[in-house]
Amino acid sequence: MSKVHVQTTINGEAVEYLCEPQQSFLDVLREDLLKQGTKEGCATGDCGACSVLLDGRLVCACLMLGVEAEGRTLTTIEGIASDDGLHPIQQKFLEHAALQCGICTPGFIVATKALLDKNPNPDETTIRYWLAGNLCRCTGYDKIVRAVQAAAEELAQEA
Amino acid sequence: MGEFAYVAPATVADTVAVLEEHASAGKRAQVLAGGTDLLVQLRGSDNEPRTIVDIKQLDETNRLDIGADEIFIGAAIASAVLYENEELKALLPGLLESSDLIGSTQIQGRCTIGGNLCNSSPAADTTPAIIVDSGVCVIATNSGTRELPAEDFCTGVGTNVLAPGEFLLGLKFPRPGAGTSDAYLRFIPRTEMDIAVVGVAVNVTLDDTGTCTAARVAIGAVAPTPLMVPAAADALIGTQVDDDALAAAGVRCTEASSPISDKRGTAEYRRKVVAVLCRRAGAIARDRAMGVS
Amino acid sequence: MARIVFHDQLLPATNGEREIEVTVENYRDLLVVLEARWPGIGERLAKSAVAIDGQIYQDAFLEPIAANSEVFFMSRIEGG
Amino acid sequence: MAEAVDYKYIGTSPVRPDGVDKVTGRAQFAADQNMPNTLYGKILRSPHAHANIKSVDVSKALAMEGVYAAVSGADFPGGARGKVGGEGGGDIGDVARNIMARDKALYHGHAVAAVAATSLTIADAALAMIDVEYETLAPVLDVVAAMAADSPLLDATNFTKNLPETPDKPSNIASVTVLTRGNVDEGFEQADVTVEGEYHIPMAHQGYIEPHACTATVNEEGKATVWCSTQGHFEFRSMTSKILDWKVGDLKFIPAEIGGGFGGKTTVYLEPVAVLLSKLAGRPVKMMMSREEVFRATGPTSGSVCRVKVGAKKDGTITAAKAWLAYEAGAFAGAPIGPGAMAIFAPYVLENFHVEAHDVLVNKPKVAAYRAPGAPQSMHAMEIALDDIAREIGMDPLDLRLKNAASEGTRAPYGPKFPAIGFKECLEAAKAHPNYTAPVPEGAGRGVAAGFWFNIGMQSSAEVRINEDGTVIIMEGNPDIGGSRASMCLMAAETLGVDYERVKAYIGDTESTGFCNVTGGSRTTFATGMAVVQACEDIIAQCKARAAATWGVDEDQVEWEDGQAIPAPGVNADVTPMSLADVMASAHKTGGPLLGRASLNASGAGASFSVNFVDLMVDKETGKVDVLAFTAIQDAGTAIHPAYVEGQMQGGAAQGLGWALNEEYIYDADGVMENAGFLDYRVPVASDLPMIDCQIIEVPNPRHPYGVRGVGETPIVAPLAAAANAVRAATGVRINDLPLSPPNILAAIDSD
Repeated sequence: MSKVHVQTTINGEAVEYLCEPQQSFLDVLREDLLKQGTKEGCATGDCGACSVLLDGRLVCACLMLGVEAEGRTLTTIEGIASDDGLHPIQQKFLEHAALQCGICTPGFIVATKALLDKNPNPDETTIRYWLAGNLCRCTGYDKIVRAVQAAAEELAQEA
Repeated sequence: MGEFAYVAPATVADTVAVLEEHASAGKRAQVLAGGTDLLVQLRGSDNEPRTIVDIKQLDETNRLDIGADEIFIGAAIASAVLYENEELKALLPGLLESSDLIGSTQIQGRCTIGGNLCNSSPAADTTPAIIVDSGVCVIATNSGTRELPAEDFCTGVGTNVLAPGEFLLGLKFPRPGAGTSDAYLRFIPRTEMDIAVVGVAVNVTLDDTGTCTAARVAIGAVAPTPLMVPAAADALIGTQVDDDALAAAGVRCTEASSPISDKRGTAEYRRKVVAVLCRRAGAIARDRAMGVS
Repeated sequence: MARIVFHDQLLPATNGEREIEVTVENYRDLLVVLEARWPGIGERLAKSAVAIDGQIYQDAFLEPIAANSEVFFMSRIEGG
Repeated sequence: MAEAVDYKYIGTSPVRPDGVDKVTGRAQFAADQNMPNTLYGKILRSPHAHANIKSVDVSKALAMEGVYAAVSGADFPGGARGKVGGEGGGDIGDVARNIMARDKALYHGHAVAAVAATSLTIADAALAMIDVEYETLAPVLDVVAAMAADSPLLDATNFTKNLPETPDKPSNIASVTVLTRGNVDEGFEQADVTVEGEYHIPMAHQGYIEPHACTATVNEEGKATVWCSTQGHFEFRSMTSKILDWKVGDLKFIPAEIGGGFGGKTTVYLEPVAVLLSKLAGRPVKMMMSREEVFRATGPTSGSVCRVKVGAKKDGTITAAKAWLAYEAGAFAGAPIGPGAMAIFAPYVLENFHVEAHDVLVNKPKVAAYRAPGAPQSMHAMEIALDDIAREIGMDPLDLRLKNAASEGTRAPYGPKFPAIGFKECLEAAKAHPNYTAPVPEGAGRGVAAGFWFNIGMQSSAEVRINEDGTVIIMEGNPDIGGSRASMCLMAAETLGVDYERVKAYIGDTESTGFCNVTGGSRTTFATGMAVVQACEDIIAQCKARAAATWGVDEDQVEWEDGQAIPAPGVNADVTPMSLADVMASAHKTGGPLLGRASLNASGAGASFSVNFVDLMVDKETGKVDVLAFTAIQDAGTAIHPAYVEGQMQGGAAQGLGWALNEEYIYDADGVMENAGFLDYRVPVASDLPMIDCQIIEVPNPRHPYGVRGVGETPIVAPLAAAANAVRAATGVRINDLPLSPPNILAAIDSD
């Protein structure tokens, strides 16, 4: 099978790879590029564990072909923390015990980043609907919502 | 059995050529827009090799025009992009709501109303709204384009009028005038993330006295295709779109529906709820047309 | 004497006796006594949990059984 | 009842030790394991719910380019029947046949063959080349119909166990459990009111977000290393050894971070297959289930039919209760009927009762544990019956439960008397809770229910090592699903008297730490926590001895206080207290490194009770339910890390509500699950739920050094009936069956 050559940017770094035409970007990320912070929970766009930012917009890596990354800019969970340390969203998830098993956490953090980039001061309902595509089976979402609220406050103070 | 391939033609003509070439060679080709249905299919039972033809590189499929008389929405524009367009949201609130109901935030970042229509699911959220907003499908063909009212597009569960070699460029809508507005409501068991169990879109035009002079009603997930219900529209026209008229329109929707029982709901349930949603959506469309928010 | 109570599933093995009284030092000795009385019952008891004076043991062995102890055999409990 | 104690670290909620890796994507879950040269393993699954397997031919798959191994049932040892060790107690022969069918496919999705290939694409293609000849049989899908004498049989060698007389005909009923006390007929005669009902609950899945995955590598010496997602790697090793007939010592299991389990990762599915494929291929083999496979072929919890009759006097005293339970086991025996039967009446003082429970084979996946296995189904029935009684006699539902509540000394339905328990405390807290005293919102309904779980102890080991600088390493063997490392560190910090930040907890593999039973049964913080505390006490004893040697005094003249060895009161020694760091500084002179250890089979797990109440709004035209408010009250014994205790309560509430409202396995007539994905298996999403208010009650468990009871399972029990009771209150219509999905609610309203 002929593979396709792709040049893209992931977390600010130029990345090249060969992928099968029908391969999902999630498979490429995880199995070929070994950027495994992005998780697979369903591979059908129903759980949000593979949330990434495509040109700044929140998408599921499982619903995007590897070839579609050509010329685009992607951010994964590995690109959220900076050289200065954890992003405030990550810090608040820790402080608020907003994770239990942790498998959905990277997806939630990426989705939260997209939310707060767009809407720095979301109310609870907005947070819950924005994150409705991210399934968490451990927490009942309570502590996640609180962590997002706290992160929004923190970011507002920093700004 | 062939192999998978991916192409992203630069022009409409090239796209049509690729599609026709495959059709004439008996090889499978499939158009990729947002991919939110296609990738699920690849992952599931329909994983046969094919050529994936990406239409996102085309100018035409990315064109969004809000003209004095006409609105054009390219087939590759993601729902989230549409929803961020405040002008469009004010003009076609029901359509935009329907596109904002598809899947999650993540899915809205990719999915398109064109793809939603072409996937031709009976439960597609945007299709009833496209229909009531008098959407016209602009279809690229080997001889240019052809146009078709959206209500005539779907022919069955997962099937539509697109001939081999054709693809949807975008959708045209008449720009709604004063006194015209739309609404779409769907029923799902959760608050998000579900496929519509029932969907109803209503578009009404009211005159200065609040009397309905024109109406379109379409229902989803209650028949093999999204369905226009002229009888429901007739029940609204000439009325103040009051509770009685809405109830009558709801009954017409129930009568027009021929739902199945499946994992998402029973036929009986769908017949009842389509009437409820018709009433509720009709009231919203009425209030919007009257400028009541 | 300690009071020993068998759950219904054990009744076929105890000839229908639901409750007996014995004097033993600990659970291990109890098993010896019961096996002598009803040969083969030990295998069934190994699949049961046991409560000695209110404490549930999945795998009792040397737990003491006092003169006034209550011993209940019960279904094993699993968990998520 | 133990006194409430002021602790320094216990009861605080610091950041978990493994947290940073989990918020940055660094944490290694099972599917994140990578080795050079790895093949991908995939499983071919039965397209029939019930079929004889006439033949399986993998030769064409094996001949394909890029395919390195292919196996079917015939490649596995016959497998002696016998009990699975540890928790659960199923039959290992059944586990072996569940992970790879032999002569019969017993559910749609049952594994029949597997391949290992160089890519996922090739592996998929290879599966399509495997020839399986089936002879299809009528599927048995309904639990009650399955019990009928004329039902088709899943297993013609199954004779119902535990009947007074050995039956002469085989049946689909694997076993029967009976619990009785007093005389129910007389009890019902004393009753002023009786309520009766039949309650149906469909099969439901744990729905952990991480699909099962593992990587196995077998070297030329025949030794295997397996990375996997498991709640108990020691038990996975044991099962794999029995299924493959390998020596335990030839198998090393390394637990990856685990992305949720809730009981569903207490048994093997992939691991023995991966080991066998790797041995045959001579290369590492990685296997990852798809979400669809998780739904079709792992262990959900039993669907059930429960018939319950309860009688009470006008003053609320329950005089008799009777229950008949039938639980789906799935394809192999082992529905949680014992716990279901023992739990149903456990919260109440009851002189006359009779429970008969049936473990029934049906052509559905073999059930696995799911949070308080067996209790939610039966207690749903009882807690609805109590709600109906409360309404009939005009009593507040909390008062009715208080009137009958079990407390210390009450004889539990399963025999023993309860030690100190906190049920009454939970009920009193509920009555006083501002969410309960607040009026029910206009148009909404409020439902109340109680929950209960036994909790278990079992075997645990722990080591505590002190580094040269006095920092502390805990090594134990229970995969951390919900923050247990933090709890271990808190208990160690408290015991040793050192800062939480100076303690780190690690989960060892099967070769680097002592045996631990599964993370399950709410046992980890209780039992493994107990081992950690004992290992810390071992360290303290050693430190005292070292200090005594250093100071030239007797060991009993040294005490341990605030993380230091100090002279006992009255001991006249002019010495400097010795911290862990000080002891370590001279350890080379006083006996070498400090290593504390403990191993135990913990008993004394404390029963945990809960009370939940929920406010729901029902759209009477569509049957849709909105959850307005949820309050969970539970006795945790002692909350070691309160934020994670709340997390357990909130997560259990969400799972319970999901099961109550929309989650269900939907089957077609052929036994094919129609909703094997998160799109139509509808777990709650963030916008479905409100904040979940928690109140932790602390009635310490006297049998744990810090009073821990275990909290993980009880929370899922009460929401089912609480939701049903709220729907009753909101609509006036009693719906006995779950889920309370819109079509079901609307049908009930319209037929009322």
